Amino acid sequence: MTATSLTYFAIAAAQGAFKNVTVSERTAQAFADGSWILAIVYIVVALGGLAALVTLSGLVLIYVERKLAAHFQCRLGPMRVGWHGIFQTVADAVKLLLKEDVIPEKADKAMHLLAPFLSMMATVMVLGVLPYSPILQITDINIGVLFVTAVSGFGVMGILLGGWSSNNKWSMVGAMRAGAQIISYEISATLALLVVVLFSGSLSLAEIVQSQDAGWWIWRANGVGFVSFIIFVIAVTAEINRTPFDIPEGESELAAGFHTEYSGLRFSFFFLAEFINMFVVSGMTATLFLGGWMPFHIGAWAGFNGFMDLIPPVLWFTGKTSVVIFLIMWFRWTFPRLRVDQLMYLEWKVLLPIGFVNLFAAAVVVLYNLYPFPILVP
Amino acid sequence: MTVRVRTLDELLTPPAAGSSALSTQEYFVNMGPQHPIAHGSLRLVLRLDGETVKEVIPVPGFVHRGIEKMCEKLNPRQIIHLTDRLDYLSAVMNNWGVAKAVEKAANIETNGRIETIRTLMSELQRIQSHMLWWGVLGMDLGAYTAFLYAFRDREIISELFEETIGARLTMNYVRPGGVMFDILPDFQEKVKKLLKYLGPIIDEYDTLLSGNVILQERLRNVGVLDGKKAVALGCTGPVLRASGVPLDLRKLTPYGRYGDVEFNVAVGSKGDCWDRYYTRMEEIRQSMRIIEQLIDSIPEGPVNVLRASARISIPEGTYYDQIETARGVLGVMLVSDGKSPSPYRVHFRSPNFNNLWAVTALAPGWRIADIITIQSSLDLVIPDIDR
Amino acid sequence: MGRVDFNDVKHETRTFAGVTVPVSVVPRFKRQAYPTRFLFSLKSLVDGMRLTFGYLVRPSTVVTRQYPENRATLKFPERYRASLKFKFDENGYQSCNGCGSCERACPNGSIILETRKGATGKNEIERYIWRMDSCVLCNACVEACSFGSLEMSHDFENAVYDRRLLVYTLNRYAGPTANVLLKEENLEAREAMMTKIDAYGGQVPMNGYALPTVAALGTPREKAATDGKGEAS
Amino acid sequence: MDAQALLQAITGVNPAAQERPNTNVPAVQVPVAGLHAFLQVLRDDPRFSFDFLLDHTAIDWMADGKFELVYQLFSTLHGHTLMVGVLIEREQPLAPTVSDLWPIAEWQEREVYDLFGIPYDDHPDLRRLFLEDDWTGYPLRKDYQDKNMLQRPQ
Repeated sequence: MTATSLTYFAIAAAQGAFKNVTVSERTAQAFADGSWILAIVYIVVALGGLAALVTLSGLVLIYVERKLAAHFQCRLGPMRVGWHGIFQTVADAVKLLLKEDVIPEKADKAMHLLAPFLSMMATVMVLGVLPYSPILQITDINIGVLFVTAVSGFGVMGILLGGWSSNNKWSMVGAMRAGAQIISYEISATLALLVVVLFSGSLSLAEIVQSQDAGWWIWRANGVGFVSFIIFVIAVTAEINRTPFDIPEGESELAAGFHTEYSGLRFSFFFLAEFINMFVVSGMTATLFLGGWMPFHIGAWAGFNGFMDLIPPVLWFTGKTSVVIFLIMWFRWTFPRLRVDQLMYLEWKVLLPIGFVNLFAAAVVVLYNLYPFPILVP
Repeated sequence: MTVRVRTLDELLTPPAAGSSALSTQEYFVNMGPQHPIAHGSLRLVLRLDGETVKEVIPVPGFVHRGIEKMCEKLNPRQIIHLTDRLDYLSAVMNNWGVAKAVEKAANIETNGRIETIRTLMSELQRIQSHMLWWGVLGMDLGAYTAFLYAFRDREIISELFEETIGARLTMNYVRPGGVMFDILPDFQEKVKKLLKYLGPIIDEYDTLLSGNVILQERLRNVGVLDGKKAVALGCTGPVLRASGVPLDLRKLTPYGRYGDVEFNVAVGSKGDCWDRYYTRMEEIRQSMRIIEQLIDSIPEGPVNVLRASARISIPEGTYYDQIETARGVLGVMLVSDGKSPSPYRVHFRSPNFNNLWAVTALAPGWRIADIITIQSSLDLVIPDIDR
Repeated sequence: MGRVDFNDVKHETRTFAGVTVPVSVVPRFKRQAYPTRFLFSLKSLVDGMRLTFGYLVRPSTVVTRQYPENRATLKFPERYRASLKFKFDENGYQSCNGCGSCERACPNGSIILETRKGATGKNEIERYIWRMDSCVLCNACVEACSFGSLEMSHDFENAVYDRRLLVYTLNRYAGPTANVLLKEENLEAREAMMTKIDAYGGQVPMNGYALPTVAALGTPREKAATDGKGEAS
Repeated sequence: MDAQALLQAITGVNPAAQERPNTNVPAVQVPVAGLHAFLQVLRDDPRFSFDFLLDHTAIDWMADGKFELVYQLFSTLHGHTLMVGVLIEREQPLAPTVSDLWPIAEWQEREVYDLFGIPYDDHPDLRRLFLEDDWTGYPLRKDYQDKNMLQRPQ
């Protein structure tokens, strides 16, 4: 980092530049100012940025997953395409694009074609509300948390549809498992998320981030935040169907689960959706519990906080998201898979009660302002 | 005469939907022959009610090569190479099984060095086989890392075989009257190094999988096979021993050097998947114990008491001999008419063929995912079923 | 210490089938109160994660061997069996006299010998055909050969695009053994005894069918052996 | 019980049982009539208690026009083994099933049916095992011919 940018961020921090300005706000402002061209540029940049984010994070995550998996397992992983196989995912993507797109004869063709896009769409929509930095957010909905829950829950439609329309028993079983699993774990995830909503007093993601100015919720709430963090990570791992909760596609049980009958491009959509999903839920975890783009602040230690502000918010967000992604990958390459009834047991008999108790505790914490660095009532 | 020959199609008529509005229709699903759990080509036809398994119909035969028929045209030396292809993970033990049967039938006396080398190689192979099983069980249950750790460590034993025998899997090592190659001068040293390495590694396996609460819950009380039933179903090897029946031919009718060494037979107490799992883990440790005792006491002598061109003639009669492989009792029945150099009929009592049918008794009532667990815990090698 | 104590292997002696058998009863699950069980469960998960993390941060534990990049440094054990080869002495003479013991020892008919009467009236090898497509590399032929004419080589990269190309002629010339040849002092007379068979020096098509680049073989014995198999393409 | 005593006890139970020569295990030869009852005695009589059917297979004695069924029995109580041989006619063969005595016999008998074509009376599920349902011929019979069989030099 050069000295100039250091100074820039120092000044920006001093001037309170960490105030949220979303892309949609800028667009609206441009409209109001009558500069149509600027408004269109903003829209195009936003759309292009999303598309780039989907593609890039997909490619990078798949590569990272393969490399990490390899090194967890004493292997090297991809080494051939490019330096240390860095272009392996690109090569694979090209291969998938060129592969024949097989639709089973007895499948419901329209639904079969639609399912991967539904799955992908639900994921991409969440990307639009995630605050990557104070100035990098497509739009901030005042019910952002609710939106994310609703839309990501919609992703299961794609999986159900894909499994059902394939007209394959394995796909069907996988899809049904996915439906049961995702809907169940949504409850725990929402309960954990409500804790943060209680703390920050807002449903808007940008405001939730702003509320962690004096400390992230994971450590600032006397353990309550940490418990809900754990619950949230477990629940979202289940929601995105990753080991140890990958029973909808458990490859040794159901061949490939709901996407058994998919090939080529359409398979790659499911595949990509899984990885974007991972990015989304990690981003959400980071936003809710790890302060999103908010640098590491401790209460009112102005000097320390100012020093932390020198690191740009985007890096904070990326770093925190990466940590959660690493955690989820680490789970996958260590644990065996749960059985379907154990999965339900874990949700309904373990996570859910803990989640309720935790929510109650959070309410107490909020009510009596029991933070290590109490929020100063203005 | 009440013989009624059926076909598979007759069994697979789809059941009618239940009469009540809430009852669901049962359905058939083919698990295999091309399925990750098949570990080769085994077809399991499942009758399912939702996720619950009602019935399992194993349909073997996809790797049937007619080995018994082939043996009728080969001389005893040539038969050995076919036994590599029965249970390919216990190749040395299978070789030894036939060699031992031939030696008994033709009254061939071997010496201490031969028997020690055979015992050592068998135990190495048993460890290797159980390691592979451990990794595959991990993979079947979704822990892919275990699979690669197992292969990493198995490689060391494979390399030992490669150096001594020249092949890694289908070794064709034990011959009637001896073994094909003598051990290399640095063999003992390498085996000792291997044992030193394996001790902590097996503990590491315990940390990674055995101790893992998910795995424990997947295996605990799943697919309980009690001792009486296991005997009635003809199970042998770790499957039977996990049910608490200590049938181990190494103790029962000691052959090779097993009579001279101290080791325990690992047994389970309940006969569920966990017992089958941990019986094998314990067997690895016991095999290491056997190797430890034998590795420094290899007597001198020739490694084959017969010349390579010597004709082995089996006198007329019916001979049955058995050996404990990594998966159970391999019985070899040789029938000779005393005229031709090749036996009149050869039959292999393969451990996997007899262990397979336990799945029909164990699986009903469990979920699809438990079939995976049960199958993995039975540790089947498909070519040995089909022969 | 989780739910299962792995050191808790009970050593007993049991009588089974009239034999006293020392047994090790494998450990099973202990009864634990719910909170203890919960904590130990979490600990077991963390233990596993610590183990895998240990491997992640130690790149020295990587065991991958990058074939084919490491072709130059590949080492094979002396006894490694990958393909069958003829042994030739320093003059390029073979020691095989066509006795046929390898052919009889071969369990699946992968060796086909064509012999002829040589100039000295002895049997000598004309063609030594090795069918790699059916060979299982069991070493029986090498063992059976009393003259040490055969060996297993380390050439393991034998993949071809046509199965018929897996049939090899191992000898380089049709003719007598080194012993017979070396008795003959005259080099030209020696040469006269040998028929170079370059055409069959490498791969030959199976079953006598010609390939675009390889001439038809068609030995009568081979034809008889594979009659009615319909390998034509 | 050692081999000699075992064989004596068996001839006491079934006078038609003869000791089978040229084997390395205790072996008897019995007629097919009353085979099921005889095997049931072997299983249930506490002196024998052969509770483990290790193996069951057949031999095709084509020259004699006979099939021989071979049962390998083992007792987990006494630890003795016994080979029981039964000759049946090669033309129109029929054998009694023992799958009600030892459940594993169900599949071992299916294998014999599949490869030898010996049908079993009262067998609960007599099907082809390895080969397809519409396979013609029984491969382990000595007269089975297949054009893909290797003609190798003897």
